[in-house]
Amino acid sequence: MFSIQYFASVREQLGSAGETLEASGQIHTVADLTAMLAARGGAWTVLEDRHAVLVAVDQTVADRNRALTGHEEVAFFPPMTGG
Amino acid sequence: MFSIQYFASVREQLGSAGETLEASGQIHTVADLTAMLAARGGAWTVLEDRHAVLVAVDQTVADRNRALTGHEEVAFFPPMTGG
Amino acid sequence: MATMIRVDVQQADFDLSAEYALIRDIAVNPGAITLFSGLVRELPDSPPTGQSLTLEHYPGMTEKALQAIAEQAADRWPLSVCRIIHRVGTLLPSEQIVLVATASQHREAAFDAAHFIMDYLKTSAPFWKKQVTADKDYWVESRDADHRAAARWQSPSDS
Amino acid sequence: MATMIRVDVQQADFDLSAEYALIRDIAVNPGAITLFSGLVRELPDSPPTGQSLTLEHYPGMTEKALQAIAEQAADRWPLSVCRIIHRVGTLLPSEQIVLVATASQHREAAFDAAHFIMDYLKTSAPFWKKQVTADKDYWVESRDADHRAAARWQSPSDS
Repeated sequence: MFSIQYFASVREQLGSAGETLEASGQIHTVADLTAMLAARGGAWTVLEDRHAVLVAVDQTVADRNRALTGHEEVAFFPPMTGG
Repeated sequence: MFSIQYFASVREQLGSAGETLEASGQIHTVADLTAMLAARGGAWTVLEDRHAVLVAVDQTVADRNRALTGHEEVAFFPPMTGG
Repeated sequence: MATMIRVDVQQADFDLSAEYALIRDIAVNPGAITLFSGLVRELPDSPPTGQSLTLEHYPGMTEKALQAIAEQAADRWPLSVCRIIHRVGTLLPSEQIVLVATASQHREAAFDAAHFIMDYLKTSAPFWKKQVTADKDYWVESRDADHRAAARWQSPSDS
Repeated sequence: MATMIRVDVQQADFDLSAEYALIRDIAVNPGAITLFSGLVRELPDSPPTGQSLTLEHYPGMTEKALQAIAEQAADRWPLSVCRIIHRVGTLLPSEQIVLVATASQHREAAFDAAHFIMDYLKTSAPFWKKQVTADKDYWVESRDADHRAAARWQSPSDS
Protein backbone atom coordinates (compact mmCIF):
# COMPACT_ATOMS: atom_id res chain seq x y z
CA MET A 1 0.00 0.00 0.00
CA PHE A 2 1.29 3.46 -0.96
CA SER A 3 0.27 6.41 1.13
CA ILE A 4 0.11 9.33 -1.28
CA GLN A 5 -0.07 13.00 -0.36
CA TYR A 6 -0.57 16.16 -2.40
CA PHE A 7 0.38 19.64 -1.21
CA ALA A 8 -0.22 23.29 -2.05
CA SER A 9 -1.03 24.07 -5.71
CA VAL A 10 -0.80 20.38 -6.62
CA ARG A 11 -3.39 19.54 -3.95
CA GLU A 12 -5.65 22.29 -5.29
CA GLN A 13 -5.24 21.30 -8.94
CA LEU A 14 -6.04 17.67 -8.19
CA GLY A 15 -8.75 18.49 -5.68
CA SER A 16 -7.23 15.88 -3.36
CA ALA A 17 -4.99 16.00 -0.28
CA GLY A 18 -4.06 12.35 -0.61
CA GLU A 19 -5.12 8.77 -1.10
CA THR A 20 -3.90 5.25 -0.50
CA LEU A 21 -3.05 3.10 -3.49
CA GLU A 22 -2.65 -0.65 -3.67
CA ALA A 23 0.90 -1.62 -4.58
CA SER A 24 1.03 -3.42 -7.91
CA GLY A 25 3.56 -5.50 -9.82
CA GLN A 26 3.77 -2.68 -12.39
CA ILE A 27 5.06 -0.04 -9.97
CA HIS A 28 8.82 -0.30 -9.39
CA THR A 29 9.81 3.38 -9.31
CA VAL A 30 8.49 6.84 -8.61
CA ALA A 31 8.20 7.30 -12.38
CA ASP A 32 5.97 4.21 -12.65
CA LEU A 33 3.70 5.47 -9.88
CA THR A 34 3.55 8.92 -11.43
CA ALA A 35 2.69 7.48 -14.86
CA MET A 36 -0.13 5.47 -13.35
CA LEU A 37 -1.59 8.58 -11.68
CA ALA A 38 -1.07 10.76 -14.78
CA ALA A 39 -2.97 8.16 -16.83
CA ARG A 40 -6.12 9.42 -15.10
CA GLY A 41 -5.86 12.38 -17.50
CA GLY A 42 -6.92 16.00 -16.96
CA ALA A 43 -5.18 17.74 -14.08
CA TRP A 44 -3.36 14.54 -13.15
CA THR A 45 -0.99 14.84 -16.11
CA VAL A 46 0.78 17.69 -14.27
CA LEU A 47 2.43 15.11 -12.02
CA GLU A 48 4.70 14.14 -14.91
CA ASP A 49 6.11 17.67 -15.22
CA ARG A 50 9.40 17.36 -13.35
CA HIS A 51 9.92 21.11 -13.13
CA ALA A 52 6.47 21.86 -11.77
CA VAL A 53 6.14 18.93 -9.39
CA LEU A 54 8.66 17.51 -6.91
CA VAL A 55 8.39 14.14 -5.21
CA ALA A 56 9.30 13.04 -1.69
CA VAL A 57 9.52 9.39 -0.70
CA ASP A 58 9.20 8.74 3.01
CA GLN A 59 9.56 12.46 3.64
CA THR A 60 12.80 12.95 1.71
CA VAL A 61 12.97 14.54 -1.72
CA ALA A 62 13.58 11.80 -4.30
CA ASP A 63 14.40 11.37 -7.97
CA ARG A 64 11.84 9.99 -10.37
CA ASN A 65 13.94 6.87 -10.80
CA ARG A 66 13.84 6.13 -7.08
CA ALA A 67 12.85 2.48 -6.47
CA LEU A 68 9.63 1.77 -4.58
CA THR A 69 8.73 -1.40 -2.70
CA GLY A 70 5.05 -0.66 -2.23
CA HIS A 71 5.15 0.49 1.40
CA GLU A 72 6.24 4.08 1.00
CA GLU A 73 4.72 7.42 1.75
CA VAL A 74 4.95 9.35 -1.51
CA ALA A 75 4.23 13.09 -1.70
CA PHE A 76 3.81 15.35 -4.74
CA PHE A 77 4.21 19.11 -4.40
CA PRO A 78 5.41 22.23 -6.21
CA PRO A 79 8.89 23.69 -5.61
CA MET A 80 9.17 24.93 -2.05
CA THR A 81 8.77 28.60 -1.18
CA GLY A 82 9.25 28.86 2.58
CA GLY A 83 11.39 31.10 4.73
CA MET B 1 48.79 74.77 17.33
CA PHE B 2 48.46 71.01 16.93
CA SER B 3 46.23 69.13 19.31
CA ILE B 4 47.85 65.72 19.68
CA GLN B 5 46.29 62.63 21.21
CA TYR B 6 47.63 59.19 22.07
CA PHE B 7 45.46 56.12 22.58
CA ALA B 8 45.63 52.61 24.00
CA SER B 9 49.08 50.95 24.00
CA VAL B 10 50.64 54.04 22.42
CA ARG B 11 49.26 56.18 25.25
CA GLU B 12 50.67 53.71 27.79
CA GLN B 13 54.09 53.45 26.13
CA LEU B 14 54.46 57.22 25.97
CA GLY B 15 52.91 57.81 29.36
CA SER B 16 50.84 60.59 27.82
CA ALA B 17 47.26 60.95 26.64
CA GLY B 18 48.05 64.01 24.58
CA GLU B 19 49.61 67.42 24.34
CA THR B 20 49.44 70.61 22.34
CA LEU B 21 52.33 71.54 20.13
CA GLU B 22 53.18 74.86 18.58
CA ALA B 23 53.04 74.72 14.79
CA SER B 24 56.42 75.35 13.22
CA GLY B 25 57.74 76.14 9.76
CA GLN B 26 59.40 72.69 9.73
CA ILE B 27 56.18 70.68 10.00
CA HIS B 28 54.42 70.30 6.65
CA THR B 29 53.20 66.71 6.87
CA VAL B 30 52.26 63.98 9.32
CA ALA B 31 55.69 62.48 8.69
CA ASP B 32 57.38 65.74 9.73
CA LEU B 33 55.36 65.91 12.93
CA THR B 34 56.06 62.27 13.69
CA ALA B 35 59.81 62.74 13.12
CA MET B 36 59.82 65.68 15.50
CA LEU B 37 58.12 63.62 18.22
CA ALA B 38 60.29 60.55 17.56
CA ALA B 39 63.38 62.74 17.97
CA ARG B 40 62.59 62.79 21.69
CA GLY B 41 64.04 59.27 21.67
CA GLY B 42 63.12 56.31 23.90
CA ALA B 43 59.50 55.17 23.61
CA TRP B 44 58.75 58.04 21.23
CA THR B 45 60.56 56.33 18.37
CA VAL B 46 57.68 53.85 18.10
CA LEU B 47 55.61 56.58 16.41
CA GLU B 48 57.69 56.12 13.27
CA ASP B 49 56.71 52.45 12.97
CA ARG B 50 53.96 52.60 10.36
CA HIS B 51 52.74 49.08 11.08
CA ALA B 52 52.51 49.53 14.83
CA VAL B 53 51.09 53.04 14.89
CA LEU B 54 48.28 54.56 12.83
CA VAL B 55 47.55 58.25 12.52
CA ALA B 56 44.28 60.14 12.28
CA VAL B 57 44.09 63.78 11.25
CA ASP B 58 40.96 65.60 12.37
CA GLN B 59 39.44 62.26 13.33
CA THR B 60 40.00 60.52 10.00
CA VAL B 61 42.73 57.95 9.39
CA ALA B 62 45.46 59.58 7.29
CA ASP B 63 48.66 58.70 5.46
CA ARG B 64 52.03 59.79 6.72
CA ASN B 65 52.37 62.11 3.73
CA ARG B 66 49.17 63.95 4.61
CA ALA B 67 49.75 67.73 4.57
CA LEU B 68 49.27 69.67 7.81
CA THR B 69 48.57 73.39 8.20
CA GLY B 70 49.24 73.62 11.92
CA HIS B 71 45.65 73.65 13.15
CA GLU B 72 44.85 69.96 13.12
CA GLU B 73 43.92 67.41 15.73
CA VAL B 74 46.40 64.56 15.19
CA ALA B 75 46.03 61.21 16.93
CA PHE B 76 48.45 58.29 17.19
CA PHE B 77 47.17 54.80 18.06
CA PRO B 78 47.73 51.11 17.41
CA PRO B 79 45.67 49.18 14.83
CA MET B 80 42.04 49.04 15.91
CA THR B 81 40.58 46.00 17.61
CA GLY B 82 36.92 46.77 18.26
CA GLY B 83 33.74 44.87 17.54
CA MET C 1 32.04 20.50 18.99
CA ALA C 2 28.53 19.53 20.02
CA THR C 3 25.89 21.90 18.68
CA MET C 4 22.62 22.34 20.52
CA ILE C 5 20.06 22.12 17.73
CA ARG C 6 16.41 22.88 18.13
CA VAL C 7 13.82 23.31 15.39
CA ASP C 8 10.13 24.09 15.70
CA VAL C 9 7.27 24.37 13.25
CA GLN C 10 4.34 26.15 14.81
CA GLN C 11 1.31 28.33 14.20
CA ALA C 12 2.02 30.48 17.25
CA ASP C 13 4.15 33.59 17.03
CA PHE C 14 7.66 33.40 18.47
CA ASP C 15 9.51 35.67 20.87
CA LEU C 16 12.89 36.62 19.45
CA SER C 17 13.90 38.21 22.76
CA ALA C 18 13.25 35.02 24.70
CA GLU C 19 15.21 32.98 22.15
CA TYR C 20 18.12 35.39 22.36
CA ALA C 21 18.09 35.27 26.18
CA LEU C 22 18.01 31.45 26.08
CA ILE C 23 20.94 31.31 23.68
CA ARG C 24 22.99 33.62 25.89
CA ASP C 25 22.18 31.26 28.75
CA ILE C 26 23.00 27.95 27.12
CA ALA C 27 25.66 28.71 24.50
CA VAL C 28 29.16 27.69 25.53
CA ASN C 29 31.21 30.89 25.67
CA PRO C 30 29.71 32.44 22.55
CA GLY C 31 31.44 35.45 21.11
CA ALA C 32 28.92 35.94 18.33
CA ILE C 33 25.18 35.49 18.01
CA THR C 34 23.39 36.10 14.73
CA LEU C 35 19.60 36.31 14.61
CA PHE C 36 17.61 36.52 11.42
CA SER C 37 13.93 37.29 11.40
CA GLY C 38 11.80 37.01 8.27
CA LEU C 39 8.58 39.03 8.23
CA VAL C 40 5.51 39.08 6.00
CA ARG C 41 5.91 41.87 3.46
CA GLU C 42 3.06 44.07 2.42
CA LEU C 43 2.49 44.06 -1.34
CA PRO C 44 2.73 47.68 -2.47
CA ASP C 45 0.48 47.31 -5.51
CA SER C 46 -2.52 46.05 -3.63
CA PRO C 47 -4.75 47.53 -0.90
CA PRO C 48 -3.25 46.70 2.51
CA THR C 49 -6.57 45.55 3.91
CA GLY C 50 -7.34 42.01 2.94
CA GLN C 51 -3.69 41.02 2.46
CA SER C 52 -2.42 37.88 4.10
CA LEU C 53 0.01 35.05 3.53
CA THR C 54 -0.87 31.43 4.21
CA LEU C 55 1.95 28.98 4.82
CA GLU C 56 1.15 25.37 4.09
CA HIS C 57 3.63 22.68 5.03
CA TYR C 58 4.13 18.91 5.00
CA PRO C 59 3.79 17.85 8.63
CA GLY C 60 6.41 15.28 9.56
CA MET C 61 8.70 16.05 6.68
CA THR C 62 9.07 19.71 7.67
CA GLU C 63 10.69 19.01 11.03
CA LYS C 64 13.01 16.45 9.42
CA ALA C 65 14.00 18.89 6.68
CA LEU C 66 14.72 21.69 9.17
CA GLN C 67 16.70 19.33 11.40
CA ALA C 68 18.73 18.17 8.39
CA ILE C 69 19.48 21.77 7.38
CA ALA C 70 20.54 22.64 10.94
CA GLU C 71 22.78 19.55 11.05
CA GLN C 72 24.42 20.49 7.78
CA ALA C 73 25.14 23.94 9.20
CA ALA C 74 26.53 22.41 12.40
CA ASP C 75 28.79 20.08 10.39
CA ARG C 76 30.11 22.96 8.39
CA TRP C 77 30.62 25.67 11.02
CA PRO C 78 31.66 25.52 14.69
CA LEU C 79 28.31 26.41 16.27
CA SER C 80 27.35 26.01 19.89
CA VAL C 81 23.65 26.70 19.22
CA CYS C 82 21.51 26.45 16.12
CA ARG C 83 17.84 27.38 16.39
CA ILE C 84 15.13 27.46 13.73
CA ILE C 85 11.49 28.39 14.21
CA HIS C 86 9.17 28.46 11.19
CA ARG C 87 5.54 29.43 11.43
CA VAL C 88 2.67 27.96 9.41
CA GLY C 89 -0.91 29.07 8.89
CA THR C 90 -2.26 32.46 7.92
CA LEU C 91 -0.17 35.53 8.73
CA LEU C 92 -0.78 39.25 8.24
CA PRO C 93 1.71 41.79 6.85
CA SER C 94 4.57 42.56 9.27
CA GLU C 95 4.04 39.34 11.25
CA GLN C 96 7.08 37.18 11.93
CA ILE C 97 7.43 34.08 9.73
CA VAL C 98 10.81 32.58 10.48
CA LEU C 99 13.61 32.88 13.00
CA VAL C 100 17.12 31.54 12.54
CA ALA C 101 19.64 32.00 15.34
CA THR C 102 23.21 30.78 15.54
CA ALA C 103 25.87 31.13 18.22
CA SER C 104 29.57 30.62 17.71
CA GLN C 105 32.88 31.82 19.05
CA HIS C 106 33.44 33.46 15.66
CA ARG C 107 31.30 36.02 13.88
CA GLU C 108 32.11 34.55 10.47
CA ALA C 109 30.62 31.19 11.47
CA ALA C 110 27.55 32.73 13.10
CA PHE C 111 26.83 34.91 10.05
CA ASP C 112 27.52 32.30 7.39
CA ALA C 113 25.61 29.51 9.14
CA ALA C 114 22.49 31.65 9.60
CA HIS C 115 22.65 32.84 6.00
CA PHE C 116 23.17 29.29 4.73
CA ILE C 117 20.20 28.04 6.76
CA MET C 118 17.91 30.75 5.37
CA ASP C 119 19.02 30.03 1.79
CA TYR C 120 18.49 26.29 2.20
CA LEU C 121 15.19 26.75 3.98
CA LYS C 122 13.81 28.59 0.96
CA THR C 123 14.51 25.72 -1.40
CA SER C 124 14.60 22.51 0.67
CA ALA C 125 12.03 22.74 3.44
CA PRO C 126 8.47 21.78 2.47
CA PHE C 127 6.71 25.10 2.95
CA TRP C 128 4.51 26.79 0.37
CA LYS C 129 3.25 30.34 0.51
CA LYS C 130 -0.13 31.44 -0.75
CA GLN C 131 -0.56 35.17 -1.12
CA VAL C 132 -4.04 36.51 -0.49
CA THR C 133 -4.97 40.03 -1.60
CA ALA C 134 -8.29 41.87 -1.71
CA ASP C 135 -8.98 40.66 -5.24
CA LYS C 136 -7.09 37.41 -5.71
CA ASP C 137 -5.24 34.46 -4.18
CA TYR C 138 -2.18 32.87 -5.72
CA TRP C 139 0.65 30.54 -4.81
CA VAL C 140 3.99 32.29 -4.59
CA GLU C 141 6.31 30.91 -7.26
CA SER C 142 9.69 29.47 -6.51
CA ARG C 143 12.38 32.02 -7.44
CA ASP C 144 15.47 31.26 -9.50
CA ALA C 145 17.34 33.72 -7.29
CA ASP C 146 16.62 31.52 -4.27
CA HIS C 147 17.98 28.46 -6.05
CA ARG C 148 21.10 30.36 -7.06
CA ALA C 149 21.51 31.58 -3.47
CA ALA C 150 21.34 28.01 -2.15
CA ALA C 151 23.65 26.68 -4.88
CA ARG C 152 26.29 29.24 -3.96
CA TRP C 153 26.97 27.30 -0.71
CA GLN C 154 27.98 24.18 -2.62
CA SER C 155 31.71 24.02 -2.99
CA PRO C 156 33.00 22.30 -6.15
CA SER C 157 33.87 19.24 -4.04
CA ASP C 158 30.28 18.91 -2.78
CA SER C 159 28.70 18.61 -6.18
CA MET D 1 15.98 54.55 -0.71
CA ALA D 2 16.43 56.50 2.50
CA THR D 3 18.03 54.48 5.25
CA MET D 4 17.37 55.34 8.88
CA ILE D 5 20.85 55.25 10.40
CA ARG D 6 21.56 55.48 14.08
CA VAL D 7 24.85 54.81 15.85
CA ASP D 8 25.65 54.99 19.55
CA VAL D 9 28.81 54.61 21.59
CA GLN D 10 28.00 54.07 25.23
CA GLN D 11 29.11 52.52 28.49
CA ALA D 12 25.62 51.29 29.31
CA ASP D 13 24.41 47.88 28.24
CA PHE D 14 21.93 47.72 25.35
CA ASP D 15 18.62 45.94 25.00
CA LEU D 16 18.56 43.88 21.81
CA SER D 17 14.84 43.20 22.25
CA ALA D 18 13.98 46.89 22.40
CA GLU D 19 16.11 47.57 19.32
CA TYR D 20 14.38 44.76 17.42
CA ALA D 21 10.93 46.05 18.44
CA LEU D 22 11.86 49.56 17.34
CA ILE D 23 13.12 48.34 13.96
CA ARG D 24 9.88 46.41 13.39
CA ASP D 25 8.05 49.64 14.16
CA ILE D 26 9.98 52.04 11.99
CA ALA D 27 11.32 49.97 9.08
CA VAL D 28 9.41 50.48 5.87
CA ASN D 29 7.89 47.11 4.99
CA PRO D 30 10.91 45.03 6.01
CA GLY D 31 10.98 41.44 4.92
CA ALA D 32 14.26 40.68 6.63
CA ILE D 33 15.92 41.82 9.83
CA THR D 34 19.41 40.66 10.78
CA LEU D 35 20.76 41.25 14.27
CA PHE D 36 24.31 40.52 15.31
CA SER D 37 25.41 40.60 18.89
CA GLY D 38 29.06 40.38 19.93
CA LEU D 39 29.75 39.18 23.46
CA VAL D 40 32.84 39.15 25.68
CA ARG D 41 34.41 35.70 25.48
CA GLU D 42 35.86 33.96 28.47
CA LEU D 43 39.49 32.96 27.99
CA PRO D 44 39.65 29.21 28.57
CA ASP D 45 43.30 29.12 29.68
CA SER D 46 42.88 31.54 32.53
CA PRO D 47 40.82 31.48 35.75
CA PRO D 48 37.37 32.93 35.05
CA THR D 49 37.48 35.15 38.12
CA GLY D 50 39.37 38.31 37.48
CA GLN D 51 38.80 38.29 33.74
CA SER D 52 37.55 41.42 32.08
CA LEU D 53 37.85 43.35 28.86
CA THR D 54 38.33 47.10 28.74
CA LEU D 55 37.32 48.93 25.58
CA GLU D 56 39.07 52.23 25.04
CA HIS D 57 37.96 54.49 22.21
CA TYR D 58 38.62 57.86 20.60
CA PRO D 59 35.65 60.02 21.57
CA GLY D 60 34.46 62.11 18.66
CA MET D 61 36.16 60.03 16.00
CA THR D 62 34.32 56.86 17.04
CA GLU D 63 30.85 58.18 16.24
CA LYS D 64 32.09 59.55 12.92
CA ALA D 65 33.71 56.25 12.01
CA LEU D 66 30.58 54.25 12.87
CA GLN D 67 28.39 56.68 10.95
CA ALA D 68 30.71 56.40 7.93
CA ILE D 69 30.58 52.59 8.05
CA ALA D 70 26.77 52.63 8.31
CA GLU D 71 26.58 55.04 5.36
CA GLN D 72 28.81 52.82 3.26
CA ALA D 73 26.51 49.89 4.01
CA ALA D 74 23.44 51.96 3.14
CA ASP D 75 25.02 53.03 -0.17
CA ARG D 76 25.76 49.48 -1.06
CA TRP D 77 22.60 47.64 0.01
CA PRO D 78 18.91 48.67 0.00
CA LEU D 79 18.42 49.04 3.75
CA SER D 80 15.53 50.72 5.49
CA VAL D 81 17.25 50.67 8.89
CA CYS D 82 20.88 50.43 9.95
CA ARG D 83 21.68 50.45 13.65
CA ILE D 84 25.01 50.17 15.45
CA ILE D 85 25.63 50.25 19.20
CA HIS D 86 29.15 49.78 20.53
CA ARG D 87 29.97 49.74 24.20
CA VAL D 88 33.11 51.11 25.84
CA GLY D 89 34.56 50.71 29.32
CA THR D 90 35.17 47.57 31.32
CA LEU D 91 33.05 44.51 30.55
CA LEU D 92 32.89 41.04 32.09
CA PRO D 93 32.77 37.73 30.21
CA SER D 94 29.41 37.11 28.48
CA GLU D 95 28.49 40.80 28.53
CA GLN D 96 27.30 42.37 25.28
CA ILE D 97 29.88 44.50 23.42
CA VAL D 98 28.35 45.37 20.08
CA LEU D 99 25.02 45.25 18.29
CA VAL D 100 24.53 45.60 14.54
CA ALA D 101 21.02 45.46 13.13
CA THR D 102 19.88 45.88 9.54
CA ALA D 103 16.45 45.78 7.94
CA SER D 104 15.77 45.29 4.26
CA GLN D 105 13.16 43.86 1.96
CA HIS D 106 15.69 41.20 1.03
CA ARG D 107 17.51 38.75 3.27
CA GLU D 108 20.67 38.91 1.17
CA ALA D 109 20.99 42.65 1.80
CA ALA D 110 20.20 42.38 5.51
CA PHE D 111 22.77 39.59 6.00
CA ASP D 112 25.54 41.07 3.87
CA ALA D 113 25.18 44.59 5.24
CA ALA D 114 25.35 43.42 8.87
CA HIS D 115 28.34 41.19 8.12
CA PHE D 116 30.10 44.00 6.24
CA ILE D 117 29.53 46.43 9.11
CA MET D 118 31.00 43.99 11.65
CA ASP D 119 34.03 43.33 9.45
CA TYR D 120 34.66 47.04 8.94
CA LEU D 121 34.07 47.88 12.57
CA LYS D 122 36.90 45.56 13.58
CA THR D 123 39.44 47.35 11.44
CA SER D 124 38.22 50.95 10.95
CA ALA D 125 36.52 52.13 14.10
CA PRO D 126 38.84 53.50 16.82
CA PHE D 127 38.28 50.93 19.56
CA TRP D 128 41.02 49.06 21.38
CA LYS D 129 40.54 46.09 23.64
CA LYS D 130 42.60 45.44 26.72
CA GLN D 131 42.29 41.96 28.16
CA VAL D 132 42.60 41.66 31.91
CA THR D 133 43.18 38.25 33.53
CA ALA D 134 44.01 37.26 37.10
CA ASP D 135 47.75 37.44 36.41
CA LYS D 136 48.24 39.90 33.58
CA ASP D 137 46.83 42.69 31.40
CA TYR D 138 47.52 43.03 27.70
CA TRP D 139 46.27 44.87 24.65
CA VAL D 140 44.51 42.58 22.18
CA GLU D 141 46.47 42.54 18.93
CA SER D 142 44.93 43.38 15.61
CA ARG D 143 44.30 40.15 13.67
CA ASP D 144 45.29 39.55 10.06
CA ALA D 145 42.09 37.54 9.69
CA ASP D 146 40.05 40.65 10.49
CA HIS D 147 41.88 42.65 7.85
CA ARG D 148 41.33 39.91 5.29
CA ALA D 149 37.63 39.78 6.23
CA ALA D 150 37.26 43.51 5.67
CA ALA D 151 39.27 43.43 2.42
CA ARG D 152 36.97 40.75 1.02
CA TRP D 153 34.19 43.38 0.69
CA GLN D 154 36.27 45.46 -1.69
CA SER D 155 35.38 44.63 -5.25
CA PRO D 156 38.19 44.97 -7.81
CA SER D 157 36.61 48.22 -9.03
CA ASP D 158 36.70 49.75 -5.51
CA SER D 159 40.42 49.36 -5.07
